[in-house]
Amino acid sequence: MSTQMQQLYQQVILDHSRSRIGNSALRRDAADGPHGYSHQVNPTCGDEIELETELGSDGLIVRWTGDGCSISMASASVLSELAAESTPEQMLEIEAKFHELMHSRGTMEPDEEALGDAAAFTGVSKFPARIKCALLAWMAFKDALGQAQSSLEEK
Amino acid sequence: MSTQMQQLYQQVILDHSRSRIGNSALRRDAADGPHGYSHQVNPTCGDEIELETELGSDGLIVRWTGDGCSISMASASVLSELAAESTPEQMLEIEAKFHELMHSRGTMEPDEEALGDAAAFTGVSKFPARIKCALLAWMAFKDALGQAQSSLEEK
Amino acid sequence: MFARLRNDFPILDSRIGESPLSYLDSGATSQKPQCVIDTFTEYYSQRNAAVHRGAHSLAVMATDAFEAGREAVADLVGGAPEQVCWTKNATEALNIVALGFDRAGRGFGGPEAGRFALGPGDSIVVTEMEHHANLVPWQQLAQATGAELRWLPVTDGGELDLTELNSIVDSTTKVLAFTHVSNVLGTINPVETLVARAREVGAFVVLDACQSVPHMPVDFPALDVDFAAFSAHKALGPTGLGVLWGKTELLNALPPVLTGGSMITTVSMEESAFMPAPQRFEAGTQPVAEVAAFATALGYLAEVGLDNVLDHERELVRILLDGIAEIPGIRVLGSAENRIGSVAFDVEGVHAHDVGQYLDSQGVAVRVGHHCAQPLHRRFGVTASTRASTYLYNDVEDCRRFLSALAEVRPFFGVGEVTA
Amino acid sequence: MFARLRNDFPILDSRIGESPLSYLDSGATSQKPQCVIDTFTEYYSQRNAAVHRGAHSLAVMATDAFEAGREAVADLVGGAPEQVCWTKNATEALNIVALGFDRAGRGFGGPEAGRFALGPGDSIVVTEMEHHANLVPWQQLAQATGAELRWLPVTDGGELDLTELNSIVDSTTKVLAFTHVSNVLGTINPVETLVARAREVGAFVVLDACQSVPHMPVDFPALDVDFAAFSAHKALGPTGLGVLWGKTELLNALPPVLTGGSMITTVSMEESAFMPAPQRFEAGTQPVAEVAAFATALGYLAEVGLDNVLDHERELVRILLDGIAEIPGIRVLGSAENRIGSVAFDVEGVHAHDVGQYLDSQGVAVRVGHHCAQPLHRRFGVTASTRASTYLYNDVEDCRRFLSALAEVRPFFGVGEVTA
Ligand SMILES: Cc1ncc(COP(=O)(O)O)c(C=O)c1O
Ligand SMILES: Cc1ncc(COP(=O)(O)O)c(C=O)c1O
Repeated sequence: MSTQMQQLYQQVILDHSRSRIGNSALRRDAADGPHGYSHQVNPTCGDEIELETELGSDGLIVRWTGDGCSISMASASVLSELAAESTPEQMLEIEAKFHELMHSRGTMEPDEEALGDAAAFTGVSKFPARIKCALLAWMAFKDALGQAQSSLEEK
Repeated sequence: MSTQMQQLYQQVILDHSRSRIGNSALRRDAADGPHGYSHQVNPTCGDEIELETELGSDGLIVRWTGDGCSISMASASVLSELAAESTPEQMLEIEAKFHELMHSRGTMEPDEEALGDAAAFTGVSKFPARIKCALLAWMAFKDALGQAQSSLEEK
Repeated sequence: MFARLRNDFPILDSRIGESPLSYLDSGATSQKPQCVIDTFTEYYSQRNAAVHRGAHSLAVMATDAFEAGREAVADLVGGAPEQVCWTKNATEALNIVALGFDRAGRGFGGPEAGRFALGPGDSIVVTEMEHHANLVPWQQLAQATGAELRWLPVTDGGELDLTELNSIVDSTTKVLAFTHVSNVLGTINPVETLVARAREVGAFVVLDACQSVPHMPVDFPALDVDFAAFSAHKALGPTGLGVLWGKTELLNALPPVLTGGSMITTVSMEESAFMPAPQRFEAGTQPVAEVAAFATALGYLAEVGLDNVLDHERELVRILLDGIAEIPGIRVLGSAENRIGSVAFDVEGVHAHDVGQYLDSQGVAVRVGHHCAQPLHRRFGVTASTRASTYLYNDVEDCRRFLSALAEVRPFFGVGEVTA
Repeated sequence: MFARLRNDFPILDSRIGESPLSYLDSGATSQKPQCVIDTFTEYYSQRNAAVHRGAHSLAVMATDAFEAGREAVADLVGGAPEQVCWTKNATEALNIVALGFDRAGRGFGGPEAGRFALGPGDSIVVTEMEHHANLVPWQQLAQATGAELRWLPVTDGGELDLTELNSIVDSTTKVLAFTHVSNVLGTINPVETLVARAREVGAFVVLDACQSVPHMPVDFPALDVDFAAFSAHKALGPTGLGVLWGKTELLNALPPVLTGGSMITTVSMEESAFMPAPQRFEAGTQPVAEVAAFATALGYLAEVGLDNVLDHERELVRILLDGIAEIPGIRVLGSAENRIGSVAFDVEGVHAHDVGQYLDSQGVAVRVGHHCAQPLHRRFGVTASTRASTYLYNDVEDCRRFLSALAEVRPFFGVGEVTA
């Protein structure tokens, strides 16, 4: 087994791809707080994710459902875990760091403190065809969060 | 000067391209006998010819106007000369022979007796880009003659 | 014979990491023999010029190569050279037909083109196993004209379900467009039955021959289709070249979509007149080097013999199917007997992307995803599958390496019983 | 520097009969340096695969090459890589814009695309010096929509006549489409003036950059055009590849014309959704090897420097014009000072076809005919002309050989005074 494969499929990733934190029915307009929704598709493979963010009274909540490879599912799970511990602003910072890491083609050291389990995706950046998989949930998150925040402002 | 060039531009051809037998105003519906008309264009270069055939009481008459290279103009001239001495049936035979000669890529001996001055175009068959030039008037002739003959039948 | 052929394909000597390459992705695009590669060098070093527009010697040589390509295609699939129109790929060819029908209904092409006009009350029939290239253009045509889009469903066994053929293809049907061979399932469809029904109702038949022409003997006039499309790159030829084949009379009546230089007879500022086929569909500078290279590819294919290619692939696909049957947790999509050497499958518990990644780490190149056939995947209840597709240069060793790598996939991802 | 470059082009060592080749037909298509030819060999021997659709290593390498090509184009003409859409040639690129406008007016692309809709009362403006590729598609659009087609005339000197610019391009004008450089006259048009007028009336600007991009520095964002098109084959690149460049927002709003695989996000049997640019315009398998080769060509061009290319061609065209002026009975079409190295002319008493044939017998390759610009030829009272067009690999010797052969043309055909 090549070490590249082991770097790509870190145990953390395989675990998250099975446990799938945040993977639960969406509430859409039944949500309690200001919320946003995004549907993202990876046209290459048809993988998709539906993700919603809610600015709950206890903080940020992420719910998602989706169908995709271990990388994309694990990424959504890690994202949901991080969201539960972070403010929207912190999440946007993490998103930016994660985005940069994914496009580094394996040349960057991950900021493990900020990224938490998301640092395990460092190996993905060496597989250009898989970067989209890792970013799919994050794209949905950024989009949905933007909506939640603007619906908050409107109120 | 290459011999191929001399074969292409036989003196007969250069002479015909200047004397232009049959090159005269078309009469169209003012023609006396059954007649046909054809307009042919070589899209490659924009060369064109308008040609009419009339089944006159003294025999076949060809009139044409056109704008084109020495090969196409000489070909129309030779055609007109032959038409004046031939029946429609003979001309169709000559046309078939000429067509075959043009597509022979220089591998055929011309039937000089049947083709007359048209035999001088043998060299053209070695220049694929010029075959259309040599055939333009003949295509128009075939088309126009067909019309003249069917208008004769209708009468 | 086939053992020797492999040496003609330089890329097959590549290594992927530490593993030799087993290329099982010819359904997406084929590899090229050295002679095809050499044609590019030869063409650009000796006879490159713009075709059909020049009297100079290079232009004549280029034009000869270009027109010889049409003859090579006509030799392969039947018909006359003028029935062969060059496109950039099969997708363009299919679009030219669908968009030509659209234009015909808007008055382009005059009364001659009237036969292609569609409107509300008319129907267009495709199948549920179409590649997007032979589906989306027809959706667009339906949207543009108000015609209804219908489709023939697919059975669990991955064949066309023809039980309702006579009610789906009925007197309203103007076009029946379907694939000769499924690019996912490998199923060879019964062209004769479908054409016969189309003839009964007077519908035009458009055949997507992308997966048939490279892999089996095909004769368009014998199949009596009206239009057909395929791509050079799947048949040992280069990228950037496709073929639209059609009946001469229909091609000459179909309004062109792309217009410009080299397809006109006369142009004034106000209007233009178009040449007959094939030129009317070949606006602008054509892929001339590609045509020359494709002619070489077709010569190579003809020498091998398409019947031999089909036999060879059928041997390989037997090995693949038998081998896969022994690996737990793999579901093959479709089970048609009449097929080419292509197999798509779902690995229980492991997403196709991950399957493909693992196989790649073992040097085995397969395709993963929906293979541009989302509706068909939906039909089988998956969003993506893994496809192994063979060609004349594959051998038993490729199959063996694929099978042993595939057996390791579920263990690697920790699903199912661990096999060793 | 330019003396050395010539050796990079293997075809230039050819002999035509007994004569060495002087290739003066780069306006039609350019020759290719060895490095571009080698890219085909390298691509097909090492990294050929279908792009964007596979996880395997070859597919990743192919995708990298494909996307790097966009970057090379963006480096050359400005803008971001996503503004570069691959087409089969410039003609397709121009058609995609014109046909996209047509579809926009029929409800395709939704409200976003409404800005492109045309109808009766609107006008489309072109010029009298357009190549058919930038004329016929607009005629078709006018016919389809009921919009009026207008054109800017050409002066005796071969420049755009802008005296009526403000009345020809007026508040009804939705599109102003014109060529950056005339492929017949070599004239470089005043893009700034035309764009400024288009901006005043709110018209979209479509630039045919076929003859500018290969021969001079061009910066589309600086010129502020909305869409631009050019072909790889005229810029040292391969056949079978063109570029549609556009402003991102406009590209994303323009409805695609060719539909199928790899340009969709989701497809059901009933409907499909399309990707943003550039993919929305890239249906089906793309000319990937061609893109790789074009990237090499652009690297080569960048190294030479487009400003140097322009200077070099201007030196050569001076020699051509001065030399032609000394030969009796030759009328040059157009006399613009601001030009590239291309000259078209009429030989009194000898048809262009015959001129070209004679020059070819002396090893000099030129183009004869209407050069896909019939209206412009009509403007100058001829149906055909002979064109000598230079590129970076031409030298003074080519010019000299051309001139001495040209001087023999009228004597050979027995017209005019016999010169020796
Ligand atoms: C000014 C101009 N526009 C458009 C074209 C068409 O380019 P292509 O034939 O590569 O599509 C050409 C070249 O033929 C040209 O010179
Ligand atoms: C059945 C089928 N139809 C159409 C296509 C489209 O071919 P291309 O992408 O070469 O246009 C393909 C291949 O991708 C195919 O397999």
